[in-house]
Amino acid sequence: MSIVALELKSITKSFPQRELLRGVDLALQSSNSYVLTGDNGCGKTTLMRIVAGLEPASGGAMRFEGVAIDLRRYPETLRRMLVYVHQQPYLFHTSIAHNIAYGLKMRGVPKHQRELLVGEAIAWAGVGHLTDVLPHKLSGGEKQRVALARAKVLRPRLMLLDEPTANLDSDARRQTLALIETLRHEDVTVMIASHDREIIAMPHVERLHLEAGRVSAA
Amino acid sequence: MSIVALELKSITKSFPQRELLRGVDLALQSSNSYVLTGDNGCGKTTLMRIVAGLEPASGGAMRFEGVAIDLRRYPETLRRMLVYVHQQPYLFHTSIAHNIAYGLKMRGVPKHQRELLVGEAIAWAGVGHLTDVLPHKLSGGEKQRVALARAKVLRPRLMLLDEPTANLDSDARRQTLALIETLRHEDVTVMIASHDREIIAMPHVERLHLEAGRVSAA
Amino acid sequence: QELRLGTTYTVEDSGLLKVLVPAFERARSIKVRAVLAGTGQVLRIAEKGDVDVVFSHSPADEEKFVAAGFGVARFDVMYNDFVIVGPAADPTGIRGEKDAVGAFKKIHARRAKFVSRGDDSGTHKKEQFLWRSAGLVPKWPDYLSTGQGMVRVLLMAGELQAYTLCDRATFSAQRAKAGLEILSSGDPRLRNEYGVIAVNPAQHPHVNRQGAQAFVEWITSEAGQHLISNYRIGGEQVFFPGAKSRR
Amino acid sequence: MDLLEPTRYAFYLLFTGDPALWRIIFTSLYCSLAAIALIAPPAVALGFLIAIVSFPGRRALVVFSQALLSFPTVVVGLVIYMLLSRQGPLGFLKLLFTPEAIIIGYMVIAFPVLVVFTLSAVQGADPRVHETARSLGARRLRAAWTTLFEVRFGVMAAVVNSFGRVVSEVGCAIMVGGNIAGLTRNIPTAIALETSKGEFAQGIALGFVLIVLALGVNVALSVPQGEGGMK
Amino acid sequence: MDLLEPTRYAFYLLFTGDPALWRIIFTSLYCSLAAIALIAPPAVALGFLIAIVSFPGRRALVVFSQALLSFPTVVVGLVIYMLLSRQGPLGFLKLLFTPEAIIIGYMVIAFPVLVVFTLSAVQGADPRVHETARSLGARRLRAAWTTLFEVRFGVMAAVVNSFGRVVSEVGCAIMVGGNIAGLTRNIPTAIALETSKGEFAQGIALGFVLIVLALGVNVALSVPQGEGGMK
Ligand SMILES: Nc1ncnc2c1ncn2[C@@H]1O[C@H](COP(=O)(O)OP(=O)(O)OP(=O)(O)O)[C@@H](O)[C@H]1O
Ligand SMILES: Nc1ncnc2c1ncn2[C@@H]1O[C@H](COP(=O)(O)OP(=O)(O)OP(=O)(O)O)[C@@H](O)[C@H]1O
Ligand SMILES: [Mg+2]
Ligand SMILES: [Mg+2]
Repeated sequence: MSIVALELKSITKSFPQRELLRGVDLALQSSNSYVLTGDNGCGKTTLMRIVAGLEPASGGAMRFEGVAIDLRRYPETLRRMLVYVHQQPYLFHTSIAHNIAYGLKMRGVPKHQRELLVGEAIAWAGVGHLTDVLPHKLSGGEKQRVALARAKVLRPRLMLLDEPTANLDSDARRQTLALIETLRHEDVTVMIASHDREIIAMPHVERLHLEAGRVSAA
Repeated sequence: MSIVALELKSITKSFPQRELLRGVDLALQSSNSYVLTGDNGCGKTTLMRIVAGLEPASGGAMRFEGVAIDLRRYPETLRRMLVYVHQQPYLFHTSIAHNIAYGLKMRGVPKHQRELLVGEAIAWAGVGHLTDVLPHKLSGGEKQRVALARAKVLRPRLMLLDEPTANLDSDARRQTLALIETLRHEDVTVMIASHDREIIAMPHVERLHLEAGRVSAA
Repeated sequence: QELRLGTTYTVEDSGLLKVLVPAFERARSIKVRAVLAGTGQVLRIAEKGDVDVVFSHSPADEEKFVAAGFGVARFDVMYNDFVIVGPAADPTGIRGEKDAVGAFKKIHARRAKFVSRGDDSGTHKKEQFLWRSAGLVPKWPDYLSTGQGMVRVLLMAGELQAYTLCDRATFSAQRAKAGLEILSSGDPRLRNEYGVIAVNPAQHPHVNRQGAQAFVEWITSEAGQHLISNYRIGGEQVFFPGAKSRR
Repeated sequence: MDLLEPTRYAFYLLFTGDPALWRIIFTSLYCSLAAIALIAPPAVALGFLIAIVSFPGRRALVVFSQALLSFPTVVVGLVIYMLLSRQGPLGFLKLLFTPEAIIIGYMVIAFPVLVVFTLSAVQGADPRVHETARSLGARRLRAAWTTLFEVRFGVMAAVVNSFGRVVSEVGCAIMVGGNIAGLTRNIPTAIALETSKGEFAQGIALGFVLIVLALGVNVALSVPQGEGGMK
Repeated sequence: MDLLEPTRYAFYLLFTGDPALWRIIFTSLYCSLAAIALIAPPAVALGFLIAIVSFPGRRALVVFSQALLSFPTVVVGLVIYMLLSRQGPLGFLKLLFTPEAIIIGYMVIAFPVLVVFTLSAVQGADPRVHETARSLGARRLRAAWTTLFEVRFGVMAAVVNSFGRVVSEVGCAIMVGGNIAGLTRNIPTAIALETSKGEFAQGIALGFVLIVLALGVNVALSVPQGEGGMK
């Protein structure tokens, strides 16, 4: 029994000078993992940002778990159901723990539970020895790990990961692959934009290819 | 006849809370290519930034092409001989062409020659169709390509590339590998910090490994 | 060489300065730069030699200024008078009171609203003199010490429907706006004297001695005095020539 | 002219608790802090909105707000005076020549300052700040708060600047407050008075007192400003 | 009180080229623009330096500069007056009651404003800007210039703010300029004069004239400010 988590219908995006997305049709099955490939600048990031409600589409329709989403008035509830991790993540200039706790706080998770979850996430990201370092001092890979942990801890219905392994070392990359595997079993739908061959080659990960403004299964 | 381009002697870097580099010894032969590997946060970026004069070392000595460099009074002339490309490059909020021309202007390259070189570099980076897009609107991969082109056009004696392929698609990655190959023949020494297996596996690229604050050939 | 004339806002506000300065400039071919400031401030900058001649109305301070050697001599130029003004309703009943000190006593007795300049200006000095003459210390909640110029104090008094002491020229000019009436006037103690002083070249050799001398001579001369007595605000004469034959 | 003596005397009065001086200081602080506290929230919110929402005429609005920084405070005072005057439309409130009238004037003066500098701070912020907050589930208001917190250095500079503007201005305070001793006289209007009396040294001494106070307020405000914004 | 009539009259004088009014406007613009042009380069440079160089006491210096924003302009005027007075140490320059004296005062007033807001803008800049410039071979000065150009929105806000401060202030201009008709009378001191005469409507009309001028200056300044800083 496969439910459609996300459905996109002829999503377009154009700039004054060019048409980037020319009608993207897409259906992500619930609890499946997808990798979105395509050349630099083909529109992967843009597509994910549209889905996450961070950027307006020029046209098209979207349904999430069967419900039609008005892309011009992106519903607040949907924001709580999915999470987008930037290609170059931004960490708030506070502390690693505060960064990871942020989304939990927004969801009203009580303090003691939050602390537990944050502790686990910090350990997962392997930055336990850096808790008193200001987040913007972290190395590229460390930042990416923290951002991943910050998203993972929210257990959303849909995760949009933009090049999550770009700066990761081999350990962290392996761990991320494992995370994707785990999420599949935890009923989380995952879409990853990536150029990483290891991710593209993963079993149980369906490949979507974005080219000339359209998505095709590859 | 192999000349030493860069020599580091017991470079250290410590923060109040921890010691990151514990005595890095290193000798890069002129016109050779090196890849620096190591876990996230092991200090690759920090080491390259010290060499580029962007960050002070806590201790140690450096020689460039035989000349001792005072790391506390980093010489201006050296800045013109090497170039560092950030792990997450920054493009000035002007135009792609201005970004690529910047270093050339600093070196007093005359306008007509500059225009020629910039044109070539834009074509190399594959962003010819984006010349009227503001640089900060470019995609992650496009930014990285422009930053690479911006450095390449300067033909420095030493290039320090921090994860240059992290966001690149397969074409651009191939092109970058080709660039590294070309630079080797053009008498440019290259040091690359990378987790990219393709780069690590390149022939003619010597591998250096940074672990526990020290560098070893691997 | 231009002449720097230090004068108070009251002179400028009445519009008289705009008549006197061009006339003097034409008569003596001397360019005048009028520096405007509060009374105390004018004397202070004159003391430091930053103006050449002073035209103000605080006789006591002016005498002190000359006595201290900062000025050559003080000459009377003109006078008008102060009037005690207040709301038409006149809650303390001083209307028609000829004795200014008596009027002040009544105001004090009723603890009526009174707005004071409170800025050590000639007007304020006069007010203090009247309180002293009445043997009173003006200090009650509705006695407001404001530290502002005459017009603003008059308008404040209008806003608050309070009493105040005002020179006739300013009152004539602002009567409509203030919405107050003259309730007591005519006491000889209410006379408001304007004087002119050339800054002492012995103290400040750089001052424009000839210019200052010329101004003092001209304003106390027939021509200057004539201009003053012909000056009108709304058809009313507000300044009276007061130059005695120069000693 | 001797500055040392009056300055020493001013601080002597300060520390011996001279009630007249302390009353002046209190009025200065009360009016300026109350005005900033009241106007900062809406002004900062507006500056934030102008920075992140793009709409036609936005650029013109920004330039216009900047031009408002050149509006002389005495003119603000004049307009408010006319509104609060007995014959004015708000005369029935009987606010003229009260500290509350000064507060109203200060709010008007501080408003464009806060808007322009919040705008400028948010403008300079990384757009990912707001996006990250939204993407992690923050509602609009909360995301705005997070963004402002990230650029707190700039926002506090806006607050500090608006405080500096109002606490040192004299035109509006004297116009609507009336410089009444013991009620609406504050430090700048007291300085104006000393100046008009020719007591220049006294005026300067009061200026020093104001600077010391401002320093205190700025130190207090700089605690939340923190090192966070420092890179 | 009728505002329309005096305002219409003020603009009528403006367009019919009333020499007295234009003289006042000229003095306002000349003094404020000259002062900003002279003081902006060193002040911006200092703000930049404080932002990027870290040294002990830096934080205290920042807080102190911010406190200087609260310094009443009339006190600046008093101090400069005492320096330029014939008896003062600089009396021999004969600058008192000249437009040049006003320019000096304006420079002093604008200085901390420019420093604090340049500092705040540079502080908010991405540290990679400076690094990228240096790494591409820019010398210190050029890299500083590049950084300032990247945060031009903030730097221009600093300039615009300092212009707004000086062009609308009255305390210093009246103190060192003397409010001399045809020489040192500018728009705010003319407003002060009108106000002291009770001609409130005239004062407000002049305020509108000033706003229109400021708008012109800001539009001119906003051309280099550009959309670049807008995200
Ligand atoms: N305002 C604009 N006008 C024109 N083109 C724009 C504008 N903004 C963005 N673009 C272009 O649209 C494309 C957006 O690409 P996007 O970031 O979605 O690519 P991507 O597939 O994620 O690439 P990468 O693999 O490099 O991350 C880029 O080519 C960018 O230059
Ligand atoms: N002020 C500081 N105090 C303590 N630790 C710091 C400070 N600044 C940076 N660090 C730490 O020093 C390390 C710097 O690592 P660097 O950026 O050089 O790593 P890297 O090898 O480039 O990693 P990556 O592969 O992720 O890019 C990080 O672990 C970072 O958290
Ligand atoms: Mg992308
Ligand atoms: Mg790194």
